[in-house]
Amino acid sequence: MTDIAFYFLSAIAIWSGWRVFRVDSMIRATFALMVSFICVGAIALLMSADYIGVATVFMMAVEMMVMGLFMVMFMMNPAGLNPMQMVHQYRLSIGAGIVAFIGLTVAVLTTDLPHNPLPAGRDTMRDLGINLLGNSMLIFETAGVTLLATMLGAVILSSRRGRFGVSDEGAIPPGLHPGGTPAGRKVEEGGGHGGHGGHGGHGGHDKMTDEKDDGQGTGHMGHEMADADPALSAGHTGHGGHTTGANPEGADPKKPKQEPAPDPHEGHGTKPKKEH
Amino acid sequence: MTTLIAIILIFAFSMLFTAALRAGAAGPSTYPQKRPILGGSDPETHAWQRFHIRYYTMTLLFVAFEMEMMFMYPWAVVFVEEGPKALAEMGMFLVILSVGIVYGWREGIFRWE
Amino acid sequence: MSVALTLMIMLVFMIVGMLIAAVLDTFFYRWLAGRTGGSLLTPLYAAAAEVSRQRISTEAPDRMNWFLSISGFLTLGAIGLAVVPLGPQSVVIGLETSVVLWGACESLVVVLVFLHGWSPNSPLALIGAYRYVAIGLPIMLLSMFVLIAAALPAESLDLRAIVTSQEDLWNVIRQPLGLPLFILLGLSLTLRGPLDYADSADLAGGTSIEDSGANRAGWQVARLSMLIGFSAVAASAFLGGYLGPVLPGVVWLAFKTLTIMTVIIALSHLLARMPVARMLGLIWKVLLPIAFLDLLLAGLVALA
Amino acid sequence: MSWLAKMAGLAEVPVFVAFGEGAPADAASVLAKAPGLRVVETPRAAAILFVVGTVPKALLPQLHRLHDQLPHPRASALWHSRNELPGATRIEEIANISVLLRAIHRDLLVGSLKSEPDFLSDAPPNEWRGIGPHGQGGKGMMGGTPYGRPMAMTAADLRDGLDLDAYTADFGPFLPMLPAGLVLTLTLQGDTIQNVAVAHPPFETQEQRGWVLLNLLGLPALAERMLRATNIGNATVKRLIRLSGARAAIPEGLGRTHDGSDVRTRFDLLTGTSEPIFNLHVQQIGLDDLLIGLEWHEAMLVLNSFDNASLRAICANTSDPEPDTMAGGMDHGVHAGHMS
Repeated sequence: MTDIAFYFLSAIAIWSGWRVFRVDSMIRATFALMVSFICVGAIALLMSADYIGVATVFMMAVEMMVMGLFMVMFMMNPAGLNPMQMVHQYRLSIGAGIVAFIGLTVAVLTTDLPHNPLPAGRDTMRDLGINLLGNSMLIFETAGVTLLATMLGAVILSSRRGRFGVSDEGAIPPGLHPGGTPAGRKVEEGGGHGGHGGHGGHGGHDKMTDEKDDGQGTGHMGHEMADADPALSAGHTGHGGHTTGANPEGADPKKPKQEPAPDPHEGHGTKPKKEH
Repeated sequence: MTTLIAIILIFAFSMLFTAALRAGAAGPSTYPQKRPILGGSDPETHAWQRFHIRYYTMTLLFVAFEMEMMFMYPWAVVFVEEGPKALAEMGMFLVILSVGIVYGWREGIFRWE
Repeated sequence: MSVALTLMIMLVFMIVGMLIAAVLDTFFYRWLAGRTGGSLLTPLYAAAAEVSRQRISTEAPDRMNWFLSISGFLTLGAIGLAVVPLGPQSVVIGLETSVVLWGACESLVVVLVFLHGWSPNSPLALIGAYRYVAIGLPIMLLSMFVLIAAALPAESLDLRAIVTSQEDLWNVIRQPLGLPLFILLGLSLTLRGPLDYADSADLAGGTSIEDSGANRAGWQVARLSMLIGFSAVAASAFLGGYLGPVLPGVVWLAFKTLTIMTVIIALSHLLARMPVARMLGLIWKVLLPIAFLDLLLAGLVALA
Repeated sequence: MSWLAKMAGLAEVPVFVAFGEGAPADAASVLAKAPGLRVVETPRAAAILFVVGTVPKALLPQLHRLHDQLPHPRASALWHSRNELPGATRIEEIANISVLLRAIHRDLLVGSLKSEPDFLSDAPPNEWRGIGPHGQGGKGMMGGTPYGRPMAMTAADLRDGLDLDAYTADFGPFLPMLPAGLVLTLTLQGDTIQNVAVAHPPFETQEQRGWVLLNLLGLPALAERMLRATNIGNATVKRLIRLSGARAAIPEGLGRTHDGSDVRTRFDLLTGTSEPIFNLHVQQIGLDDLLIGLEWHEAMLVLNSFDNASLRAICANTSDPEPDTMAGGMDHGVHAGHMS
């Protein structure tokens, strides 16, 4: 019975994990991943790791929710109304997938896994708590400091009103002497829109005029991802940014040419699905 | 195991119920019916968009805080047993994290940016 | 008692509870609005009328998630009730960590309400969905703090143990800040009154603006199920659940659930809702420190 | 399924009200008092479209679209209206409203009255079937008209400068939270208003809209009580409003005009909880000054805090959007985005 449940849950976990890369909608991808995690949590329940299992569901629901918010916020075509290819660098990713699979399989098969079944009715929660307050106390408190650092980092990187003023203007580095001109590069004119000043090559802020054009006109995506939240882009494993203006069709000749920017996400773009 | 079975049963029952509600009056929707509600006006574009959330910094702070809460559950179980030591330790932990909240407050992340 | 029997009792509890909740809601609304006459069974009739109307889909909706959001919300309310012990030996989900499981349900509610607003591809529904997340996420912290505080004297995260730990004194007296904070969460989970940021009037119905026919009926039923599930959990964590003299445990639980439910319904009609940015600030700057205080007091009381 | 129809027939009739010009000032209160009716906030929940007053010619396409958004079985009714709607029942007397609408609802449910067909033809807004490589009408990532409509495109935001999608659409004239007749062309990023233009001003009416504010603050029961009360400063209503904390829920300084009044003070006035202590004057202020930079809920509160004459003056003051609206928007944002 437990075996059946295990295989059933594993199958759903793998299937929904695969769906993450096949669906077009960011929201579906996000929550497919959540379903996958929920199944893993349920498997942990089967293994009498109650707390780990339920906590996985708890955490993943929240985290996928937040990830979904950011995915929709920064991804082109977030609802997948036009089908697209979630996987980029196709050959490389297949290769990487195979290598990772073989590596993990070998690791699992060759490791001498400990075998000490828990006596029934053992209160694992209590053990965990005692450990947190005993041997692992330093780890526990270090985690607190690490989380604090995470919070501060997230706030500093993504909040508009930062220590150096509003980030639109605050992106300017301070002068070498008090009140002096900003050190380093020149500031763009009309910096009121700025905030992505450091990422050069995003022409055409007069986009209001071509808002209704058919083309995509969305070459800024990668920049914003970097601007607003580098911390999170790490969470978007795999489908990070977009190429700038890599659309073969629908490019409007009237539009200011988008220069490909030297951008950390370049080459990671989600491309329109190939025509069959 | 019983937990899993119970949850799956409840979920299946809910799905059946929701599907059964739909069994009644059917009929496909026409295009004029499908138009999203804007009080009679016709939207130009789809509503799905790169939705500009105004509280994104808050969500990041929240995720970090949530992570911390996960440590508190096992702590609660042994609290009475360990006594003042547990109180002191968790107090320290919470104070460290409160610094994060106060910092966020100072930076104004609880506002609609 | 066997699990199957408990499951049956739970089902009856849920259905009767939903009916009573709907009637209570109608009654309270009418009383406050000064309206007289009319049957109190109106919500039942309204559901019948709703089911016999057409279910309209929008232009390019996410049909699967629309369906799942409704049935999932219903499920979560039912799971809330399932973790609640109906008597000393009878509970459907008897998990060592049932408080954490309920926490997982809370977080999934945010996901599902979001999906409900996302799926129809309609602007006002979308705004409701995103706005709900802004409040739905941080308000969960309050619930985690007060439930952890309730778990302290029980030395367990099992709702059964939390109920038995209240034999001498209910948590509502021992931890006076807990229940009010938890009820705020209930208002948010059931999308009601001052914390209804999803389905509110300024968005002409918010996430449910596009729901017609079966979808509308289903969503309302799901909201009611969450009201029952939440009230039962609150009654167990703070009012001693099934504990009580003479009468059988289930009856006591029903009474206490009804009490919590009445409070929530009354508050939802009586308290005004503030713009979302203000509420966000209020949660982080005022309510969260109060939750800290609740935990601290609970800790000191438990050690004393 | 006859028992279902029988039960459904006992239900309150869900009515969606579309206000036109010349609607009686007390129409909302009449409908609130009519037994067996329930005014709903979205046409999706309604069985009957109830047109009060005459919808002017310019807004007839909107009325037709609204009509078609109701689920079957549906019907429509006209009151104080010179509009022509095929199949609509014309109601002459107040006393008849409830009786007639309930009869229509029952007949619809048992099938003795045929549901009204669509006014508009069953065609997508843009042809999409079979167009493009995947047959959904789109091309590339963002191009084309997938499933009939194009996607929203990016524009700079006035608050934090992110270039995310701006959603521009007309809102109204039949949204319950907007004053009757008002059609706003809003540009939204997320739930924040980036730009506003008046596509159609509100109708002239003597209606008192204090109850709308209560409804927007999440107090529908109090709103109904206010509609039922004979005089605006009813003591019980006043006490309940004070108890609800409605005044404190409104952020201070929201929607402040030159005369120093804000939504709070105007709310007091509309709900009769204070005497008029200031003279409302709204020269030189437009909707763009008031709304740009506000979150949706706040914007709705501001919009409904004015009496009809002031709102019409404000709409007249609203400048037409110019091509460089974004630059203008930045300035407005400075004094509108004051909230904490």
